[in-house]
Amino acid sequence: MSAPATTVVGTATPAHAHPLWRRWLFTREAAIIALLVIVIVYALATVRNFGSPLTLTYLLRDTAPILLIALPMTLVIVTEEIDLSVASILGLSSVLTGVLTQAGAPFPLAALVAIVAGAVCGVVNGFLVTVVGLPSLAVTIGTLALFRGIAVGLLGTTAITEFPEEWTDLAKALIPGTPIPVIMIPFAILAIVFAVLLHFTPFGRALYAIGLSKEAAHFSGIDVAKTKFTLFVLSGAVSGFAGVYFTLLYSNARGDNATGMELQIIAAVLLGGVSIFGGRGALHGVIAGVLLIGTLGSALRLAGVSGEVINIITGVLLILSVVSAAVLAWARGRRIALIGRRRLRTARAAGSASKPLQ
Amino acid sequence: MVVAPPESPVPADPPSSPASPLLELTDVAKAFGAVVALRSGSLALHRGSIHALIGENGAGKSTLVKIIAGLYQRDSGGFTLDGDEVDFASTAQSKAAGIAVIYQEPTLFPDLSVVENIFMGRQPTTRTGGIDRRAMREEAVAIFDRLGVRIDPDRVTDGLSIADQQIIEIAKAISLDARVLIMDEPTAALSGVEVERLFAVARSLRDEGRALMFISHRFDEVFALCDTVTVMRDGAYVATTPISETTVDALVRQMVGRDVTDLFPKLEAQIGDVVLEVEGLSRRGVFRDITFQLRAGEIVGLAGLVGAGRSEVARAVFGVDRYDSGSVRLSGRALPKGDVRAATARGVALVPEDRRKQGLVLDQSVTRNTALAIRSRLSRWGLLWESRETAASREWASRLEVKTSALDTEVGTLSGGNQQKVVLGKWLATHPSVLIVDEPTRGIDVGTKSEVHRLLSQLAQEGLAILMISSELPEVLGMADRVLVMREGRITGEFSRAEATPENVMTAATAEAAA
Amino acid sequence: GGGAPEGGNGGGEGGGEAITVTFLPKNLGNPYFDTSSKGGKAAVEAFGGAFEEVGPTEASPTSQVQYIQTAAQQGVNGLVISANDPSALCDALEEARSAGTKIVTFDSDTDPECRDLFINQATAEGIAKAQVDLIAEQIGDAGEIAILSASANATNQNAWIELMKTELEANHPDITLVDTVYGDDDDQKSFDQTAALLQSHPNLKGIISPTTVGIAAAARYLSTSEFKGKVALTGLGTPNQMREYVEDGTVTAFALWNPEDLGYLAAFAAQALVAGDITGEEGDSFEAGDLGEFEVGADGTVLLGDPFVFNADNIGDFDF
Amino acid sequence: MRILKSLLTARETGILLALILVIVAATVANPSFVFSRDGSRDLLLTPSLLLLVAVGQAVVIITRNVDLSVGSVVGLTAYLTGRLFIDVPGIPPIVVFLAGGLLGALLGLVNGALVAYAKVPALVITLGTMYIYRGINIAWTGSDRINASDLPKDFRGLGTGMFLGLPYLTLIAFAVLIVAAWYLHTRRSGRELYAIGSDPAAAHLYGLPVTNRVLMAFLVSGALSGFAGVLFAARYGTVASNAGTGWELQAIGAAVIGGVAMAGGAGTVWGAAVGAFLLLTINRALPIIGIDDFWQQAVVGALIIGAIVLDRVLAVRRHRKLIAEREDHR
Ligand SMILES: Nc1ncnc2c1ncn2[C@@H]1O[C@H](COP(=O)(O)OP(=O)(O)OP(=O)(O)O)[C@@H](O)[C@H]1O
Ligand SMILES: Nc1ncnc2c1ncn2[C@@H]1O[C@H](COP(=O)(O)OP(=O)(O)OP(=O)(O)O)[C@@H](O)[C@H]1O
Ligand SMILES: [Mg+2]
Ligand SMILES: [Mg+2]
Repeated sequence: MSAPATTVVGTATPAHAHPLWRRWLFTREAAIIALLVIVIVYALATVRNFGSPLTLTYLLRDTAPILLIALPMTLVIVTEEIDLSVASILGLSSVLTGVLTQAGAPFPLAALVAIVAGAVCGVVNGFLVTVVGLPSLAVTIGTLALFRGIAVGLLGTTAITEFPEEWTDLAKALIPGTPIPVIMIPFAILAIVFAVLLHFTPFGRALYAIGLSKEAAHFSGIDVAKTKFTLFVLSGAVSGFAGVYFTLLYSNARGDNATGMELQIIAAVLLGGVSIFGGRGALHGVIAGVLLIGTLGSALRLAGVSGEVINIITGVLLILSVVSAAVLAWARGRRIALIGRRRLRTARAAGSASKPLQ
Repeated sequence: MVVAPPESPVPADPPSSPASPLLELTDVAKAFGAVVALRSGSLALHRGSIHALIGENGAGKSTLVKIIAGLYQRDSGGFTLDGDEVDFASTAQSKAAGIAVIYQEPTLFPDLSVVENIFMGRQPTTRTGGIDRRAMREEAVAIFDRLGVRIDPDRVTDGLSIADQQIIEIAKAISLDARVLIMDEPTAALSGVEVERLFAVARSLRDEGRALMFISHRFDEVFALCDTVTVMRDGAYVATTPISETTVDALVRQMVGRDVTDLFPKLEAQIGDVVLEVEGLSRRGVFRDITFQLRAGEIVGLAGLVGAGRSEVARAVFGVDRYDSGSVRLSGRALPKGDVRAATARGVALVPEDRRKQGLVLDQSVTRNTALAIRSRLSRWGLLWESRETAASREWASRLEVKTSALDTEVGTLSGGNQQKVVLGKWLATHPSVLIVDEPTRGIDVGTKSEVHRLLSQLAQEGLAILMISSELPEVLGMADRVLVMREGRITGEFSRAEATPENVMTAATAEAAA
Repeated sequence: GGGAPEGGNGGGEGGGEAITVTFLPKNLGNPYFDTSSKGGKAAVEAFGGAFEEVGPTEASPTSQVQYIQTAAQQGVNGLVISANDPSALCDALEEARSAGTKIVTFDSDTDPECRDLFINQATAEGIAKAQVDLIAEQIGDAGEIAILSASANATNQNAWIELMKTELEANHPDITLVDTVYGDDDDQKSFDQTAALLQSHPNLKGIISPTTVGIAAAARYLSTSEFKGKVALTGLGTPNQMREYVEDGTVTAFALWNPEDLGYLAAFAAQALVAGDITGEEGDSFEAGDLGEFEVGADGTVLLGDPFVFNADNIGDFDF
Repeated sequence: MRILKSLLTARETGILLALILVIVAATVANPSFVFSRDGSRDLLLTPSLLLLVAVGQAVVIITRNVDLSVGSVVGLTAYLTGRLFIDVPGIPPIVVFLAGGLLGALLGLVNGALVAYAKVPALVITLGTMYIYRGINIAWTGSDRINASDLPKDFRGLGTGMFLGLPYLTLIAFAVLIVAAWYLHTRRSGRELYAIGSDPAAAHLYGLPVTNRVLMAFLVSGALSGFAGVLFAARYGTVASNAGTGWELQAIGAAVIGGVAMAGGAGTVWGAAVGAFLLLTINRALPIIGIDDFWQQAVVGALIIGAIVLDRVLAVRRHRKLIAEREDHR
């Protein structure tokens, strides 16, 4: 491969060094999507009952909370922050939905309050991170315990299981004529909103810039604190919504709902190609990452392989994905260094040819 | 100092010394990624001598130092210590070989005490192998006494002034008891008394037969302390001369490499109305009572020593930093405090001093970087399409003659000069009426430098008001219609183009009595 | 298990395919359920079906849902489940039923409309009375007692606790129930809860722990504490876990049914449902291998029998 | 005088006072919280296991890393302990201790190697290994469990027994704590851990062996967790596949509450130890003071947040003071 010549930019300078298909195909996202397709095809061929529409229904239904929360989580990680408290917010929202419903509040009101409470949790996180200036890892480890603690404290280990039937049915309903649960409609809307936000708006550009260089972003007129604050609130609100859905899906409001889900979400987001160092990643990769873990779990359970193997595979995939990213970055560095060395040689050749001071 | 035509021809090859040098670098090269920092550096340090290394910003001095320290590994060239070829894989190895280095930027552990910072990694131990804290403390105190400074050895280094941090760096190097002591701009943040103390210590070390190297941008210091001087330019060795056989003029010529006047194609511009008014701007501990005006078509130079607080003023005006009191007005209307967005929208632009950290998102493409500050303007109905960013980027990259193979090349892989052009393009794309440039030509090659100068001149002619911060006196004198001088956070002088002589400006920038 | 004849009922439907039965306990790694699954496996082998056991590692209803769904997807013929929550599992179970799976609950029931049959280890009244009688006898029918339960919304435990309260009020006026704490069927938590109980109630005379995990953890704590022999402990436990503490005098007597029989019966009930021999109506009756014939009672419930009391004299005869 | 002053102003002292306050409050509400044989024993015994894990976690956090896999390591080694006693009848407990520590160290080494060599953030790596180790544990344990009767009596005695009025477990934990504190305070390599966490780039510039030290920190964390796993078996007697679940957050919480900064470079293992005691003592004290123990986790969360906010406020104040001092000097 010969590097194209470096020239003064003019109308002939290409906008991109590589053609579109290469830019799309040789990416982490494409690799994850390919892996997902391979897993699906393999499972269809070898796992009994995997092809039934029920599989798709259950898969989408159960992974919906992860899919939903992965959207704002992607944005948060792109700005080089993290939110470990999402599953606790989900739990708290679930408990609030239950407690309010039990106290006789109309369900839509209960749900709304729960979502607002999620957003308020996000405000707490955002405040501590952006105004007080604490690292989000430490903050959200604290609020992970705090929000979960409030949820468990409110309800103990009892559960509230009585919800209006029309709502629980709605949560489990399918889009008529398809095996796709209706929760995929709000998810699709949110996914589009988040994808547009991240990839096609000035706000999205700001997120990547913050993730790669906070300082340069600040110097470019990006309000780093405000942007991050917004993201934490979004993350809280979406987690609150996921909590309402979770409650309806399992007709069950408990303090310990979705315990540990934050790690599944983060694992899926990182697997989908988002860099933990911020500034890199795309939403289609993340969605593929969530579905990949979900599909693997579903196929393995159907094949009678027990849950622990799914854990092991998730862990291995996660580590492989970050280590491979590190190796790729190292290789890229080597390639760039080669360019530098070549430049060095030409520079020295030129330098010895014309000594300016003679 | 006076910029004058050359007096004597300059030797182009390293001199062959009678006594064999203690440390010698020959034709060393180093590239960072795609950026070539050092093309061919050569240097010979002798026992019992203090050797000056000078060169413009970005000439590669610090890179050379870091290669000696073992922090970077050279790509090619020779490196001998006491006649033996060496290859340091880490700074631990160079330390073990008796080389102490004071880096340009202080590098301390903020959470650890002053004493621990000095001895980290080689603390004195008791017989049982435990750290001998008492011995360590006593030794630190002894070094501080020798340097004549008073710093609480038990406090953490977090929050120390740059000067105190620099003194700890010096103490660290002295405590090593090394054969070779390299100092990269150790005096940049020190006061006159502190500098004298440091020099006294340096001379005594020299008299003990050690080899010292001293990097500084201040010629008076070079002439006061050193016995030999090596000049570098654009990553390459230029000349080595005994200090007694050279003059400031000769050194400047060697550093710049061509007639100084060629560099500054100052065009006559029509000076218009006041655009920017800064009044009584203060920020505790950084700058105080800064007042100046900027007119359309005018280039105002802001001179001063490193650390005078010029960048901080620029950042406060632009809104990157907050300030405590004072006001900034643009075309008569107040500019809100600490709001970069508003400043940009109103037509202020800042090309920051550190382009790699502040100016650019290195891992992003030329396109993304050029469009970053105008991303909202490029969007339609809130949506931003890549094609519009590409068009804007192509326009500015071609106007500024950026050299790259494609517009989606990551800027981190461009050369320093091209990176600087991208930063300029990014801010010119906002169509500013006030442009603040902070060290616009730091670390870029001579050709690109004059391109930048020509561009700034043209922009002024088109009616832009330009505030140019620069540590290079010739650049300030050559380009500015008016020169402001800062020292220790205050404006200590203002000169018209006619009044501004190197002597005037240097006096305002350094004089102790002027306070 | 025994060699109960398969008879002709296996081939009644399904056209020769072996009946598949999946056991879904509250959680894995619980010796009580290990034993019930052992019985279930023996029964399924006896009638020539395919046995499988799946389950979450932590006892929570939401994690059980996934396993119910998988069973439905696999088209399992019979699902035998001990429910972590009476209503949270209902929807999933309904879906499984509409996919053709027969649902048998055992040990801990769901709402009756969500399953076909419930295999009751003993009547709730019988269990409650047995434990109250044991503790009354051990503490001389007077003093403070406390209950260490599983999770706060475990159906069966809660029902028992209610009945125990009624029984105490009615027949043991001098015994006061001062506290009910929850160990969540987690060994470590139950252990720590015991410690907390003893400390918060210095006058405590006895503890009832109607869960095998709880009673074993409590016994372990008591056996090394100053309260050993001073605070009585009884409840529901397995002989293997409790043997040591009965022998060292920490515990005098405790109760349980035979979980192996429970699993065995549940498996046969599932088989009878799948084969179409019964529908779960009151009055239906079916053959359960070695255990003989059982009849379906009210609310689709099948009763295994009365709880059995273990003490130093008889504990040596059991191994589960 | 100097020592007294630094002792009084130390971050650890504050948290110690909080601990004493909790104990006093609980004892006033119910004297047997301290003044009974079981009360005083449990006061010391319950936090001892967490203390070990928290000390290891503190060492890792001091280097500006984090180890999320400790809970899984505890689970694995606890089960290993049981298996060894079952499969190798008559095995001396000391061998089991060594095996547990060794397995833990090995698992820690895997973490450390991935973090130090692949230069991937510890959060991601240990999140991955947390899943993997737990998965291996469940796969190995299945629905099996170790029962108290599987373990030799004298081994279990370690979990509850006393020596000179102090539980063995506490003695072991304190011994480890003292060694760790001594090491971090007086050994060069110990101080280097602080330097690395304080500023990794500067550590590189100093030529400190960053890779080795990070590797070592993870190894220590793994080994201590392994050790805690063995003691878990001794204390609780029953080991199922979920042993140690959630301990990672408790250990991090203990360290953070005790003043170990997540940003590295600051804090002591003493602080982490007091943090561990505070966490679990609050846990036991809440019901006695009359607060439902369901609120325990919320209290933990509030404590963590309070601790990091406090640290931040103190740092900002110190910074302001220093700048003001400098201003005066001018
Ligand atoms: N780590 C790095 N990566 C990329 N480029 C670098 C790096 N370090 C230095 N450079 C580039 O190498 C060139 C030489 O830098 P160097 O710091 O050696 O200059 P210098 O002579 O010390 O300048 P100054 O007087 O400003 O300290 C500059 O163009 C700089 O931008
Ligand atoms: N990290 C810091 N901590 C304390 N004081 C600082 C720090 N950085 C800068 N200062 C102070 O701020 C003032 C201005 O520093 P700075 O070096 O940026 O000035 P400058 O005139 O822009 O110099 P340069 O030529 O490098 O651009 C100095 O008095 C310096 O001591
Ligand atoms: Mg330099
Ligand atoms: Mg500056």
